[in-house]
Amino acid sequence: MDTRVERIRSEAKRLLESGEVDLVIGFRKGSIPMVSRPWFVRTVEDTELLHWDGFCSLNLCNYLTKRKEKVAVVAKGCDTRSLVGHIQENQIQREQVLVLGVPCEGMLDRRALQERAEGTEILEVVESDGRVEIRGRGLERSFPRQEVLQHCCRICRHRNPVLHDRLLSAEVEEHQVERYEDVEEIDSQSPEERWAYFQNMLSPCIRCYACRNVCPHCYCTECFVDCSRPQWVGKSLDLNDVFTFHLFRAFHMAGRCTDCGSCERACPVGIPLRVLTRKLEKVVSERWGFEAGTDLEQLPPLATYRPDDPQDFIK
Amino acid sequence: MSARRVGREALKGFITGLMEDGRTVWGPQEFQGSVRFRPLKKNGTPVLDVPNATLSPKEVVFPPSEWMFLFSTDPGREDAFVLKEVPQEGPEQVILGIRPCDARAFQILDRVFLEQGAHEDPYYRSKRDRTLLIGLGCNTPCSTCFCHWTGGGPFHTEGLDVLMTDLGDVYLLEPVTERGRALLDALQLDEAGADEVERGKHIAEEARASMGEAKDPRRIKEKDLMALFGSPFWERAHEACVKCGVCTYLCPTCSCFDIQDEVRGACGFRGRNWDTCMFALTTLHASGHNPRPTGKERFRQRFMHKLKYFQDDFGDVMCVGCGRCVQYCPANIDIREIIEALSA
Amino acid sequence: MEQQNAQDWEPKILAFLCNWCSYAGADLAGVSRLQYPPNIRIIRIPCSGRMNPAFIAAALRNGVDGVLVSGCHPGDCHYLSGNYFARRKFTVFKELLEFMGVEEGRVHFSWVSAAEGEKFAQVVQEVTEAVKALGPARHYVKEKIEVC
Amino acid sequence: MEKVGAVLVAGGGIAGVQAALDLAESGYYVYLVERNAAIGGVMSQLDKTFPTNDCSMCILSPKLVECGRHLNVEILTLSEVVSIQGEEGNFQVEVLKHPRYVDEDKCVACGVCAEKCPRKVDNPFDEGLSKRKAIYVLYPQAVPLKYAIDRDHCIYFQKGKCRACEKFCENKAINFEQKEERIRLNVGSVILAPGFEVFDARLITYYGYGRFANVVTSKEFERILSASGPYQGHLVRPSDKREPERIAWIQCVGSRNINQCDHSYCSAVCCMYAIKEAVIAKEHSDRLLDTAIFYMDMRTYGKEFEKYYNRAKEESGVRFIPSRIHNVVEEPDTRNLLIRYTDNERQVIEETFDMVVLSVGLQTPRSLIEMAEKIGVSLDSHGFCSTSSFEPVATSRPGIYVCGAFQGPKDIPQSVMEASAAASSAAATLAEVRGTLVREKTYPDERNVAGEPPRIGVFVCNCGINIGSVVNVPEVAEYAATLPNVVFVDQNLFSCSQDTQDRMKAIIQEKKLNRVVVASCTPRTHEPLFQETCREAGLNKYLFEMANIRDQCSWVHMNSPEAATEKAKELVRMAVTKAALLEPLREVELGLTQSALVIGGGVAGMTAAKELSAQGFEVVLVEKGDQLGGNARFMRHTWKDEDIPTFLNGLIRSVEEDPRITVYKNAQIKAVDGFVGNFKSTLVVGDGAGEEVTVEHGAVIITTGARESQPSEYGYGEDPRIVTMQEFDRLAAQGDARVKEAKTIAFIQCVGSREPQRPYCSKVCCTHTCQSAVRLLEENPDREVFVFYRDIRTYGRNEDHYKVAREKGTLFFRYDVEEKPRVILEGGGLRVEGKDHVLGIPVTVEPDLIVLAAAIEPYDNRPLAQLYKVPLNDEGFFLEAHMKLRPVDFATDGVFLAGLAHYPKPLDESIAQAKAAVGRAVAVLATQRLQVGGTVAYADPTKCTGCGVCEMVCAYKAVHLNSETLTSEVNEALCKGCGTCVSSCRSGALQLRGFSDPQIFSMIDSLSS
Repeated sequence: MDTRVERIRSEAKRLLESGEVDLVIGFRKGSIPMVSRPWFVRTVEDTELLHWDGFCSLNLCNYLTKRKEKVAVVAKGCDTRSLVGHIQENQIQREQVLVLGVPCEGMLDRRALQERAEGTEILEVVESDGRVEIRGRGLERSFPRQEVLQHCCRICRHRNPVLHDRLLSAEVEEHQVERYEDVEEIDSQSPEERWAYFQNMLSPCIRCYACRNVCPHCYCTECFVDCSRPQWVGKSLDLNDVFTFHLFRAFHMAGRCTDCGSCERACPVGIPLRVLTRKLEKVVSERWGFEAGTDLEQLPPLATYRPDDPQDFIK
Repeated sequence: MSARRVGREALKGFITGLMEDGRTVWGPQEFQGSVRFRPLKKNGTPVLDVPNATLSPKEVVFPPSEWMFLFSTDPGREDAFVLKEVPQEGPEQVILGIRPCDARAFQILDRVFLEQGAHEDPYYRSKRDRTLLIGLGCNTPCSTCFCHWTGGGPFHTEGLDVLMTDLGDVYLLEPVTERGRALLDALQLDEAGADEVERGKHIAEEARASMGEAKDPRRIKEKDLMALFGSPFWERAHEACVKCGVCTYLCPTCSCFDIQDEVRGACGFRGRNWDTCMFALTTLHASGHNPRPTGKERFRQRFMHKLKYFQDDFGDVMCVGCGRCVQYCPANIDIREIIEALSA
Repeated sequence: MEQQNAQDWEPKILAFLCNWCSYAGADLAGVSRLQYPPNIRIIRIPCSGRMNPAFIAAALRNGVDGVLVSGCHPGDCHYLSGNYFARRKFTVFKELLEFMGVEEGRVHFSWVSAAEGEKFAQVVQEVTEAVKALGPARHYVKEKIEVC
Repeated sequence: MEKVGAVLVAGGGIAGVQAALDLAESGYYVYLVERNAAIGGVMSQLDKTFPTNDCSMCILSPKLVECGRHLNVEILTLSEVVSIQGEEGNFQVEVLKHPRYVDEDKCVACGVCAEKCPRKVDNPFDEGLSKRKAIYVLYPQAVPLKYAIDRDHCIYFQKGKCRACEKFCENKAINFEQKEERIRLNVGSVILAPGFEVFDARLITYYGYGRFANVVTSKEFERILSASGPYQGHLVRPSDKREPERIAWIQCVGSRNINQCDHSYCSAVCCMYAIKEAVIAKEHSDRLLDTAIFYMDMRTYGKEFEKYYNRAKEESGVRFIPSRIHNVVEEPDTRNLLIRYTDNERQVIEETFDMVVLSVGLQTPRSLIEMAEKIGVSLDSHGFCSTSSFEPVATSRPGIYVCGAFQGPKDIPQSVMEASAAASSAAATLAEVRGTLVREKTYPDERNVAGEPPRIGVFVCNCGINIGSVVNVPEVAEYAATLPNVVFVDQNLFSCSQDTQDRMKAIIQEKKLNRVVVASCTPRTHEPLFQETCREAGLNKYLFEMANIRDQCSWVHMNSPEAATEKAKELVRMAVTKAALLEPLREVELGLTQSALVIGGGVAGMTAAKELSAQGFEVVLVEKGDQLGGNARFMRHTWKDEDIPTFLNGLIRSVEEDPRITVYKNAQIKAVDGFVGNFKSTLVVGDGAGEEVTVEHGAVIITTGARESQPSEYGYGEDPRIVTMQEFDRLAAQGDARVKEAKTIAFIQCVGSREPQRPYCSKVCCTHTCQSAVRLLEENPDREVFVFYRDIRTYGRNEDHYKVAREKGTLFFRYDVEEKPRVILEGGGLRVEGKDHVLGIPVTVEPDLIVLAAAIEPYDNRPLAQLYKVPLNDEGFFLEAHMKLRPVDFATDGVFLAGLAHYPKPLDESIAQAKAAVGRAVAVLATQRLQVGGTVAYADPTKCTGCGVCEMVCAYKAVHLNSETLTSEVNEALCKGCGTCVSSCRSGALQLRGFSDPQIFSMIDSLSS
């Protein structure tokens, strides 16, 4: 068994037994292949189901918002960055949460794997030694892990937890990868092309709000699209309103999104939403040298300013 | 002999035939990153060799957004603020490649929208009446499929007008209803051979056999409503749920909607949009009170409605075992586990 | 025919001006009788810091062809720092809006002080010309509803 | 004699305006006497102000408007004080009021008169660089905004016919029959704030001013830079309106010069304004503008000045050339100007400039000197009002106070400070009659409109012909009548005239209007007037909205009347739409604790406490040490050679004996709760655990001082003969042999100041050194005194000390920061090695005593800053609300500062600042109740997610996260209504009353329909 799984279980056990925390949030194996499920552990028995594999991608920080009890959370690099945001935005107190940091080698892309199965349903995935093997009825294929990582993981620069109380395995090497190739490509297009691109991209949206609800940073009691006084965004599938929803969802993420990829994974109709949030990530980094969730002391970029901020666009 | 056959290569011609008389033919198609039922273009082909579409063809008869009335707000007009119905007529249509589970779901929707005595829904009625369902049996059901738990099966014909079976080189077409038979007759298709009908039966049996043991959600009907409602089970069951709308929007049986007015300039419309019990806003009262204040109540509502209230009212669960909610839930909430837990 | 219409067409531009500098600058343009194109409509807000980017989106969706937001020069904010925060918001919002396909030149920002009547008139002139060059708003406009 | 609760302020510049506002706010009736047709003074002519580069008019104009509108400020324009009889507490002032020839009550400043006036006159406001008409307003934002006739140039007065203005004035406001009036005013006190004039540069003939078109004064250059100036802010030179490429500034024109102008003093402001003008000129210029400043010493001694100077040098590339220019030669063809100077290598260099700006000094006008004599106020040898360091705003005549440049050359913040100080002093003498003459307005009860559907009345104004001649007003009115919720529409000739206001009031009542829209001019000037009318009609004043169809339609689209009319309709529609959503807003009245807390027991703190007590308020004075006195305990003489110990002992005694003052020594602030008017501060008194005392107070004045730093160079600490300034003073006072017997003394300036770690000038050292040098030489003329310096900064009248020090034989050696003098300890002797910058030769001095001018540095002010939520600057000094116009206020209401905690300064300035802080604090304390609310933000707790971004962006600490509920709360008393928190709130929990999202969205929506 993966030593990380053992470490997670034994830490969880110890923390619960000692009463250091009331709750441990981690993952258990999902009920279907290539999925894991958030697992809320309050008893020592339940620690046995704690699990870790290449499908633990859901951002568990999502479950920390406004918790009252003392809680330990299993967290990858991206989860801890969201946690930094959560602490800054008073959604949880630092003292209240004990971070079981898991250096992350990247999570696997379920859709990419399914595509490689060419129509056959994947019933089992085995990870070993930097390779991933998929199995199904009459199917048995294997790939280098790197090839089937989620996009957000392939371009991740913070695989190690930025904040942790325990580190459950050795830190992994960080890569200074190019993050914005697709963003730049869109940037290079004409407004017409860009408009068409996004209209097309957003046209399948059914406004199920999975992107919003799985995002740890979307914790508003009332989302602007749900606001009825004033109701300035229509609620139908009128593409203009859909566009407006995604425009402002991304705007609200400026300087906050940690590119954990939850939104994109959750989207049932496969919209590549992260291109919007990463565009803004690029803006805040280039303009103000800011990177979300990497420094507890640094104020979010829209909650601070420098008198000499760049303003070339202002007449 | 009533069964007909269409060679795989002749599918296009078959569809063209369906389109005659101005009929709209809906079929599963690639739509960005998903498979959705969309009207087929002339010479277009549906994607029939993938498992079920991401969204059920529920959207053909119950669109995510539809306008019901129009009105003017121009005080200078005599008919200012008078609601005018949006005309509901439209062409005859066929849903080609609907899976048996989704077809069964239409029957559930019918109960909600049509079989409520005086409260028939004209918008649904209009579309439903002019829609024929040509279903495609499921040769290899997925591991997430559990239609057999809910009274259906991979080749179940309830709700279909025609059942289509993929025999490899040939599609077998068997009429289920009179309308289906008439449609096939009109198209003057080749009759299927007895061996082909036999092969079809065999595939159906194999498919059914591959699905494993069924749990029976009907046992939940026997349970005490208040006991289920008050069960401590919900406390933990909902914890992982993020309360998004994926499960309900993808569900072929969910039928909640929200009515909204929207004004642009001096004109406006009253329309309805899909809604979901997962959203707090759905039950938020104007007073600010919300009878389902937390995720737990909303989560419970969804499953109690599907598995208990609907069964109590209509005899059946409001679930056809298509497995979409299981497959697409971001947090791996699995309705099958809920069924097991509630029926235990 | 269309050519004809295009020539007759006059853009509709909405401006949000902060009360203390830019609105005063617009007043000074008036007092000084500086002539500028009549396409602009002004909404007064207390401070550019009040500017919610949603107002820009709402204007464009409603068919406004161009938007101008103007406040006090950096350091001159009547409320000390409202314009600094506004500048950050505008930076992000403008980048995103244009990334998503709204043409550059639909939405403009300026700093105009209470003493810069001339600059205000000039900014309006520039904005009007820029919007005219783009033609009527097409992309982000909500479809009209017709009731017979 | 009975005291009178009114004060006369002579002079309507920034100092006079500030004094008037402070007094009116604290319960006195004020007559503001101004000799021009409008208030505003010199500041209204300036372009930008240093060191923040704020637009001068932008920051000034709100104060002018406030003054113009204040119920208890009566502005007398075109007026001058002739005589003052009586005594402190009860003066009779005779004021001569010149005729305006325009009835102020009737003039609505529509401007038709000036348009029709055929006579063009040099515009003195633009320093003669532009023209105006013989009937004029001083400047567009003038207060009062009323036209006046310039009798000397009016054709009618000169030739007996014309009267065009009268003919075209719709309001019949012109009155050629007006006569001079003599008014007698009975006041308790008088404040003189008459200002200054600039030196007449013609007198220095060798610079060619008046002969060479492109030699201008700095004041003219301000107008050239100004966007509302003669060239609309385009930087061009007068001769050919060409953009200059090279501009030179010549400093000390009419200052530090006894040859040509008999002005030995330094004008104190020219170095900074020249730098500012150079920097701004560069910003104005499209091309690479070359700017050179020729100076003797750069005197950037004020707060943030040195950094400004450095930025100008390093970032803007302004050249600074230490050279006194002997003459300017004009090249006849090009009208360029030739300047010759010697550089560092003593090479003679010739440079040609397109323009030369003369940095002219400040002086007291002759007329003022005569007036001073008439009213019995004595002046010093330079013609400035003479005051004592201990009473820096008191003139020689009791009850008459002074502020601004009449007291001595100074910049705006110092003038504003003194203005508040003078107001405070005047108020102190009249404390018992506070509130006796002020007027208070009463209003009918507000009608409750809750639940009523909107009933909107729209009043469309013609503004004479200002609107009506372009916009089709009847058409607009007809259109307005078709809009939803509009129940009444009317057209007015002049909406703002008194009779229309009366009619509007009647209509509001008669038609039961519950919302009012006026389509006329700008809300910035007229909204308060119409709101007042609403109030008088029993309507909440926030149920009012304006559409600006003059400044935004008729005046700017004169050639397209149809488009202007169309636009006017849309603006009216937008206003009506918003009006329907207006809600009555509540202004809450809060009670307040009428006492103050003063933190810091130095001279500033004690002065503040005494002054507060004199004004009748209880004070708690907190000192962290075990005795009062602060730095003054180590000082001997003021710069005017007054004896400090005697003054200090008297002050300490009077503080300790004052029944209204409670002194806590060994005490510190531990916790602070509350806000303006209602603070609750917890003190810990005594050592160790200490005793806790809770003080309730309405205002707080922070005077925590600063200290002399410990030098880390020049061998300090290695030899007892190397001492700091403060140590030198103490040794001298004690008669220590090190001083007494020293034959050769070396002073080294800027020790730790103007260095990267302390990039500011410590302000007091140069004067102190010069003064010490004079004393040392007076004691023993055989002594040798050497001063190693970077720039001698004996600003203002302190220049006298520098002059005398040189005359008595002190030798001054200028050094470069890259090439500092070195102190060498060798064989028991001291040696200072430096370089004579002028001669370029090495200098070696072997002194018996070395005095280091150690920098003044702040204490660690961070804890206090956090407690009272006030900011510090980069160096750790407290940062005031606005460096120019709010020098003793913090952005946080109710918190004020004075003394060295603000910045290094001499004793008299500390005292003035302390009095100023009291003046400002009393404006708060004297009001019985605080009016707060109205246009403020509010938070909806059901929507708030507690992310705290609102708290992070609020500059006023008005929003805070309740730690219990984790939702935001807005403190209406602190909120200024900017709405930054509102637009930063993602969840829509925050809204701004009067500018809410629904209201603004509705306007946007209405534009498209």
